Amino acid sequence: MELSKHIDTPEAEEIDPREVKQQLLEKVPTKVARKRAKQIIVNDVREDLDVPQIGANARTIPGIITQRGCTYAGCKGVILGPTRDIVNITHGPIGCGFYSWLTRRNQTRPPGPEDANFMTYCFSTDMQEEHIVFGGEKKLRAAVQEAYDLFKPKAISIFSTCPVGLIGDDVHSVARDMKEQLGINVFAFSCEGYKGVSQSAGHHIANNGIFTHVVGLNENGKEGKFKINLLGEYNIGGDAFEIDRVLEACGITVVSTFSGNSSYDAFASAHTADLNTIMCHRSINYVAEMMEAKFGIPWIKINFIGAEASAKTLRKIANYFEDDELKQKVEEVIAREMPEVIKVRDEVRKRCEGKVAMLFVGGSRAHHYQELFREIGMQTVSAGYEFAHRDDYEGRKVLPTIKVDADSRNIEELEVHPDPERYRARKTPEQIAGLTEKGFRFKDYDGMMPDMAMNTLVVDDISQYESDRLIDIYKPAIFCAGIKEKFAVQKKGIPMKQLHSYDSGGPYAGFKGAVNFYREIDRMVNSQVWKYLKAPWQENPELAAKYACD
Amino acid sequence: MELSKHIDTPEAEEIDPREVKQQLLEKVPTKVARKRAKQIIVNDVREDLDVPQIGANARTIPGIITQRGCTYAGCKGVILGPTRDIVNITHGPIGCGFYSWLTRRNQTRPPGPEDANFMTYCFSTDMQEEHIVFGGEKKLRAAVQEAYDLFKPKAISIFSTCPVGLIGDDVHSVARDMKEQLGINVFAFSCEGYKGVSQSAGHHIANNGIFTHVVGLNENGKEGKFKINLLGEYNIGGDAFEIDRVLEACGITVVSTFSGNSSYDAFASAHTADLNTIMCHRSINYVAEMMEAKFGIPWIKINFIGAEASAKTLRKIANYFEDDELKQKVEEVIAREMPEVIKVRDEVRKRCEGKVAMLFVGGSRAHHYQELFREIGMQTVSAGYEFAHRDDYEGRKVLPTIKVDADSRNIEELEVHPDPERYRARKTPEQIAGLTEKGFRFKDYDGMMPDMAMNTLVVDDISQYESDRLIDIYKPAIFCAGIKEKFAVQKKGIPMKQLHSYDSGGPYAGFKGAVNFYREIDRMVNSQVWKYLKAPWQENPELAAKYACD
Amino acid sequence: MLLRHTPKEITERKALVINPAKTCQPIGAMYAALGIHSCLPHSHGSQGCCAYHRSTLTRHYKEPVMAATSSFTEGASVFGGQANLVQAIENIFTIYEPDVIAVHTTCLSETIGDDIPQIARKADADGKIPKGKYVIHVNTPSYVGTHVTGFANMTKAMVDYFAQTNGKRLDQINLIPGYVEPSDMEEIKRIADVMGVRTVLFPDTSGVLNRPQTGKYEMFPKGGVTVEALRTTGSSMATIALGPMASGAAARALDNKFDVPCEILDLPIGFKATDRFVDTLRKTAGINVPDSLNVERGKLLDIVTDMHQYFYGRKVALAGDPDHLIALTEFLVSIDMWPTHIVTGTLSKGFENRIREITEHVPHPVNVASPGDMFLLHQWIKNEPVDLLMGNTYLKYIARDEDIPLVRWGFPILDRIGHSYFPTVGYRGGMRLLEKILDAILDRQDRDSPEESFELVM
Amino acid sequence: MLLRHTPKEITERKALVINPAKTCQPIGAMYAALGIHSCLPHSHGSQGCCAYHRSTLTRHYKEPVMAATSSFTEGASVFGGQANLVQAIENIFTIYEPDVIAVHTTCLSETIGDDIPQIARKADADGKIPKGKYVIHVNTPSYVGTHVTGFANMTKAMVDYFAQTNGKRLDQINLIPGYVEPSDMEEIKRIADVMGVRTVLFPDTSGVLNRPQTGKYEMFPKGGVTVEALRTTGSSMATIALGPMASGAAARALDNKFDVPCEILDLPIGFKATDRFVDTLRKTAGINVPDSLNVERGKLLDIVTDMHQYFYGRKVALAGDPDHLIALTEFLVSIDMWPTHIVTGTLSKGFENRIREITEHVPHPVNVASPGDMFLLHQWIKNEPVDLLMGNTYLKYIARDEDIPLVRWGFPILDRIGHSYFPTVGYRGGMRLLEKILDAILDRQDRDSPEESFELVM
Repeated sequence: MELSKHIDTPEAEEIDPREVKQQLLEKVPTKVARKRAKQIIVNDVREDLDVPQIGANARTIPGIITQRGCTYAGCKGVILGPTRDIVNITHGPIGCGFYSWLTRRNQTRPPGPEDANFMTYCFSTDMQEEHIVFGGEKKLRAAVQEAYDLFKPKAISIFSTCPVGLIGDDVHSVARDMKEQLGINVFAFSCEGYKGVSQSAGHHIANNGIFTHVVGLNENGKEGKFKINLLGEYNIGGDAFEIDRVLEACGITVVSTFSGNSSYDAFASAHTADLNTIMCHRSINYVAEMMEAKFGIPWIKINFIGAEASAKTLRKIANYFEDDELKQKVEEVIAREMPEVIKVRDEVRKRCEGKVAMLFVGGSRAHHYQELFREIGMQTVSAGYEFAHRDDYEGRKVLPTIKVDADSRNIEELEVHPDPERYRARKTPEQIAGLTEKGFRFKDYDGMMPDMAMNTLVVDDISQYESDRLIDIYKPAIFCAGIKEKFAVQKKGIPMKQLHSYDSGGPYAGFKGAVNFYREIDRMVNSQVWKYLKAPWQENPELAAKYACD
Repeated sequence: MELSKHIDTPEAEEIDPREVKQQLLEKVPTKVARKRAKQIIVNDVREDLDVPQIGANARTIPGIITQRGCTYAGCKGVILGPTRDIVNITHGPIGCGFYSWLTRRNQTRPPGPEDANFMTYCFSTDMQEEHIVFGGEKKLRAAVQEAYDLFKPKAISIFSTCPVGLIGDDVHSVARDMKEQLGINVFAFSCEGYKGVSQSAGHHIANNGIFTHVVGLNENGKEGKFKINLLGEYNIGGDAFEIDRVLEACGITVVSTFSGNSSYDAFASAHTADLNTIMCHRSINYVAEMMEAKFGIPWIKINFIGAEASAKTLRKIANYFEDDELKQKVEEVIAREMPEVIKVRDEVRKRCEGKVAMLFVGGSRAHHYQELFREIGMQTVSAGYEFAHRDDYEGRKVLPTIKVDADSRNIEELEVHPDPERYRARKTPEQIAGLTEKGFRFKDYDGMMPDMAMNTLVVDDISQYESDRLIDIYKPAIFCAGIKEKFAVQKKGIPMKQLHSYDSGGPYAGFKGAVNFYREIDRMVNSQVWKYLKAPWQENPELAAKYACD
Repeated sequence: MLLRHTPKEITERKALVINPAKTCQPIGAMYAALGIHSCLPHSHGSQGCCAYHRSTLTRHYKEPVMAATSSFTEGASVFGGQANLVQAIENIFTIYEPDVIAVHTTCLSETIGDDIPQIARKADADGKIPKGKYVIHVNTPSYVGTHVTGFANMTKAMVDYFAQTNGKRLDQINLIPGYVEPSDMEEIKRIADVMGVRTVLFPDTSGVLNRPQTGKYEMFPKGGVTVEALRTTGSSMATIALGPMASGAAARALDNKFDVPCEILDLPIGFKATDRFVDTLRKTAGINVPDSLNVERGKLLDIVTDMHQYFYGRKVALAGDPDHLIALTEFLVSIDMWPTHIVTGTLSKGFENRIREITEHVPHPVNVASPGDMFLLHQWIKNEPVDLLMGNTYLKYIARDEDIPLVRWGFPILDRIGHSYFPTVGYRGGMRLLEKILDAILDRQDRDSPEESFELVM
Repeated sequence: MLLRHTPKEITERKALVINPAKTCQPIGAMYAALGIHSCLPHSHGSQGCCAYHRSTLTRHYKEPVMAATSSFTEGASVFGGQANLVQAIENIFTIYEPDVIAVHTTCLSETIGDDIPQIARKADADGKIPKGKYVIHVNTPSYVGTHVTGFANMTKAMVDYFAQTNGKRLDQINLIPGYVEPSDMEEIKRIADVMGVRTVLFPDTSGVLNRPQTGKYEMFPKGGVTVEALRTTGSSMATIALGPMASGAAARALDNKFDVPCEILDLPIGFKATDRFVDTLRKTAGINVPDSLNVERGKLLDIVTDMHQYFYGRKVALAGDPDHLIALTEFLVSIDMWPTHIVTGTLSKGFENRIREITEHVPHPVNVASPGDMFLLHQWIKNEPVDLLMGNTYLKYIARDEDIPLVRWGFPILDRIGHSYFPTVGYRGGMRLLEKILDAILDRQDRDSPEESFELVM
């Protein structure tokens, strides 16, 4: 893999990223340019994987066409969206509920046909003007009651949209009252869209809520010898199914997944796991921190995107448990899965080697998917996150140096103490020291930039204008982002892969997922259809009229 | 029913059919006019149901656009078409086989999923020029062999198309040889398209063939107390299924049906029945005659088109068997079926009473369906057959007076003698006399004309031009004919019902069939869609431009 | 089952909407604004609104959908969004260079009460609006009305901001197409062209949201009604507005401000409504209907009479917007189909009465709800099954659970293409609708018929 | 199973054709003749041929199809059909009053060797052919070639009988559309119109076999190429023939007799073949391609790039006529679909090679048969299943037995409407084809996907 870490396509090499940066900034107003300059960084990996500081988790400038969504989207859409047995009621005008209805391709598989699955439903209080004027709490109570009467769910949750905060509806007291009244768990999220600077704030609010209201309520979690939680995996296109398949084959038990294909009871029993593994560092690392503080569960960063990464991840988990049988089982599984992966990878690599990719998406995928591209010989010349923070770019070592700005300050940080009864350190300090000695790393995330080639261009919260210019300059073989970017990119004749929804594809995690992704990228970058965009008379417009007309 | 026997719609009454006849003839060349004059008759029913003589079963005049098809169509398409377990091979160029492939809506229901059903297949020798020049027998033999090797059918039949007769392929000797060689029944039909003057000749050739090659080969026919054959019922749209349902309910056993939903074995055991009942007099009465001569099975004319007619038919069969239990069962069935019929009939009649119909189709339906129209109060002002003979118009009593012309002479008449072993008169002369005394009628068919109102117009082998004129003159509420006529009629804004294929409808036989037909006609003649054919600006073209343009 | 928790028994709901048959105002305003040439819609609120609207429109049209946002933060929500909007205006005109910025508000900015015109004046005063460029606005609080209202309001804003007159009447007619597909707007223009009538059609998303793949991306493509054309609408001889809810407001505004008389008609879906449109155009312009239109009409009627047996008596459940449902219901009734359950999430007075009129002779009870939701529609269907569903993609969950064929129609259609290229308005559109309906019905018959009645000819 | 006797194991057949993928010459001649204005096709043979051809064409078009017959009897078959034809000519001109009678022969009259020109001369001599009326003919023995041959021959007869020249070249181009739908002929004309090229298109069944329902029946409707127009074809500057098999003969005849140079192209199905048609038209007429056509093209390619993941690698089985199959196969390959089994009943030399060329890069073996039948196609499918079937209505039996979606295309289509109104040629036609293909594929996915992967957005 090392080899492919620097770009060897001449075209790309001839491009000076510093110049590119200038070009991205020259047209925009000075104030904007000054701000954007901090978020557009030419990558430069020094020893100890030091990289330049990047501006991240900062406000998007008004009028700049951004990829970003809002806090509600991060809370209700991303984190709670995949929960199938909680009735998620949006408190607000109809739109927010409508737009977050089934649009994310989180897959879920209830145990049986009788079991709860509310993901196909959209629940809203559909606030009208009178509620804005006179308050919406009454309607919210009634809505919760109606939801209960109709569905008798295990739990009901409430999501605040922009106006709710402004008019001062106390959604939490409504939740408390209804919880008491109905005897089921009811909890609310103050995830108004205007909070924070991106979805990221919503993830935080959502995870705090789940941790506060659900985690720890169920002592009868899944049993197993090697029990882990899978954090930050949302089962887009079935990723979590593939990961479960692989872990199960290794004899590792997933007590709960946050929150792909999740269930309320699994959330509630998360504290019974012995290890927290983090897929998407951005959206959930703080939950792992809190679980360690409260229940004594250590956490590690893992990555199932990429076959090599998946293998590495399995070994890492096995090493954590320090169990030879498990280590051997893991090797068996890897040995069983890799041949097919290698077969397809090498075949596809023949056709993709040296092609150039760009990734601007999410809070971890812009990083993880570089791995998959690398496996088929494709270079990432430019990448960036939509809503990540500095530690996701530069690594956790910069955490102490991140200053909390006004926007972040408003997102509640929970203070967590060890649980008097249930705190149980899964590893003694000695064990931890021992493991660390062997090079095992806890709470490790070095970020995206150290993992990227020199002189690649890292752009945080990229704008439509910037991506448009980047494509003109680099002419990548493929561009990865979200639905809003897809067709503008493709209109330029560049295939565009969605890495939020995976378009219609997936799973891409694990071993089978890697194979799917290789094939998908092969289809996209090697399809003939892109050659036909110009008509013959546009290619050769000369007019050799064969026969003169009188 | 009597009442509705004369037309009481003023419009229709004001029209003088003699004048209409003149109008139909005035434009056509004299020679044609002279010929057609004999086939266009103003109905005039005298005592003893005497009616004027009509020209029928005569050649169609070249260049006149006719409804008629050919002898091959009558033989392969109509009679053998509905046979599911015989592999019917068309010997000729590809067209004839292709056009007669699945286009007639004969329904068939093999006993089980494993049982033979070749109706969905088209088999042809696909003659090429070399076969026309050097003869096609060799290819025909090979085709029969290939069909046998692939399908191992009970029987294979061969149909001659026009060129076959001309080039002198001896299909019958091929059939004989292959029969011997393969040890299954193989027989051929000399049903070249140019024979006779219409499909009718083909029916005759087909039925002669079945009688000669199949009937009598199987002594193990269906058992039952009251055993009949149903002749001239082709199960279009499932008619035979409904008839079977009704007969079964009465305890009457159908040994064989010619040839709707038929099977080879049933044909072969037809001679074990005790009564032949004839639906379509035209296409098959001679088979009944032959079966009586050879096996001693009497025959009667029946009609299941129309609820009243169906009831009458059941009673007639019961009377034939002179069995009180059967008579009682029949009355029970009628009593059970009629209420629903009457309910729908009366409801529909409200909307259809007095409307006018025209029927030009087939060899019996133009007659039978008048009954159904009558039941909902609709008058038939003009009707005619496509390929029937004088007896179908004027009644069997004219049979002795019909002279056989050149075209008919070429259609073989079988000479039939009592079967030495198997002839068994089902009724003694005394019994027959006794029944006749009670008014029971054998071999009875009075024809269509005596059953039609005075001054209605009867047109044999109607031409496109004539029907076009008739519609302009009578403006009927509905016109019934075949697919070739359908859209020309509808383009005139008149709903058109196919009475060959039933369009997409049926069954129309028996009691449930009557209900279907009432509803279908109600839909057609009372639909609003016919009112919208003209646009508003065509209705009122005046231009009251609201605002002047500068 | 995908909607396994939907009970057959119907209980009253006062507070909870489940599976809405509507969405909020701003998306309608954004869609309408995309129908102005070289216009960048701008969402004055938090980022999410803009992101959601762009995503939904993109999934429906499979086209670039560009729009900007004021990116409200908590601060802005407290102190007001003036600074955000002024900065946005500067950035947009500097970086994206549209001719027009069309601002619509959100529940957020409406709740805090931002005064857009005042902010726009401020931006202008600060020199943030280049010469010959425009900032227009409309108030679209998400808690009032629905996406249809937003479309209507933005369309009216085009009149409020641009329409003028010098008193002299121009030989042209204003056409307001309603909240329909780009292909429909194209077809409405084509019909007027065929009739030789000069028209200004607005908004006009054709060429914007059904653009070609050329290997070249244009931020502002050729399509859309130009500001110049909008200016002349005050001088047109008349306005024909299609769809009272979506187009009525703009038409009335032109009447009130410039005495441009208006005819407000149903959407031209089906031959009856199309007849009224064509006849009104004919009378208004004082011209004759060319034969080619009669031929189109006749072809539509030919399908109706040829295939009537397949339409007759089929029960249909519909979900959509009032303008669409009224026209479609009339169409279905006119070919002897039986609309049975009809739901719109949009509150529309007169809607139910209009539907009752149209379905007066349908020989069975008809369920109508305005506003209602798809949860209710599903419950109705469980109580009275239908042969066909017509409505947006969200109906596919009902279609699969109840095994009923679905004809996709309306907004949004997220899982099939064609709607943005092939119209369902006009006579040709009617032909397309009938083909879709027949395909759905006949495919089902082919699937379900016993082998003996599997039909070759249909 | 509907085709329960079809074995998976394939055995050689030398003599027996089962479930043909073709029919006989005369029907093609009749269809072509209907493309002449005020022409009554006449079948010189026994009644059945005419009845069968009219029935089949009627079921396909759901339109009146008028044609006359010589109504041979046994006598005529022995002594020849002269008397019949002469009488027919008299009756037809007297009663139906067409401008042209287009006689085609049958296996019967060919076997007995009737000499049509001689008979026509006789009729003329006897004064049975009014001034200014025409009797044209073509020999179409059913035992030679197929329906495609018949179409080609009758089209050539139009040249043989009517084409003239006074040496002076006219500023127009002959367009021979091939054995396609009326809607396709209309679309081909429209494309030429849009390009501003004056053309004579023949035959032209548009307006004849897709006529409006007006409540008025016309024996000879407005449509069809006029005799006057056909006369000028000898003076045109060039001929563009679409579909070598169906249109080549007429084009070459014009070249041979009048030195009208010709370009013989594939049917314009899909963007590549349409590009060649448009580019040839451009070069031949020496004009520029208007942007509106580039936009149509770009819309087609937009569907291709937007939905590529649903096309890629889908295996397709095709049955049809050589001209159609060549163009469709190229189209499918160009969007990365994988034609797998291809059958035509029509013998066409070069066909297999052409298909092999086109499918060269399809990564799996391709079965091709010319001539072959649908029985063989079905056996191939049993051995190598496919995702999609494309062909005429008779494929529905295979589709149901094997549970494979079917896109109806070609001739005859007896159980769906739309084909006669909406073209599948040109860029727009390509869009329609892709929509049909996507509907088939996505409907199947919606039907078969497990609940957890039932997709809202596709």
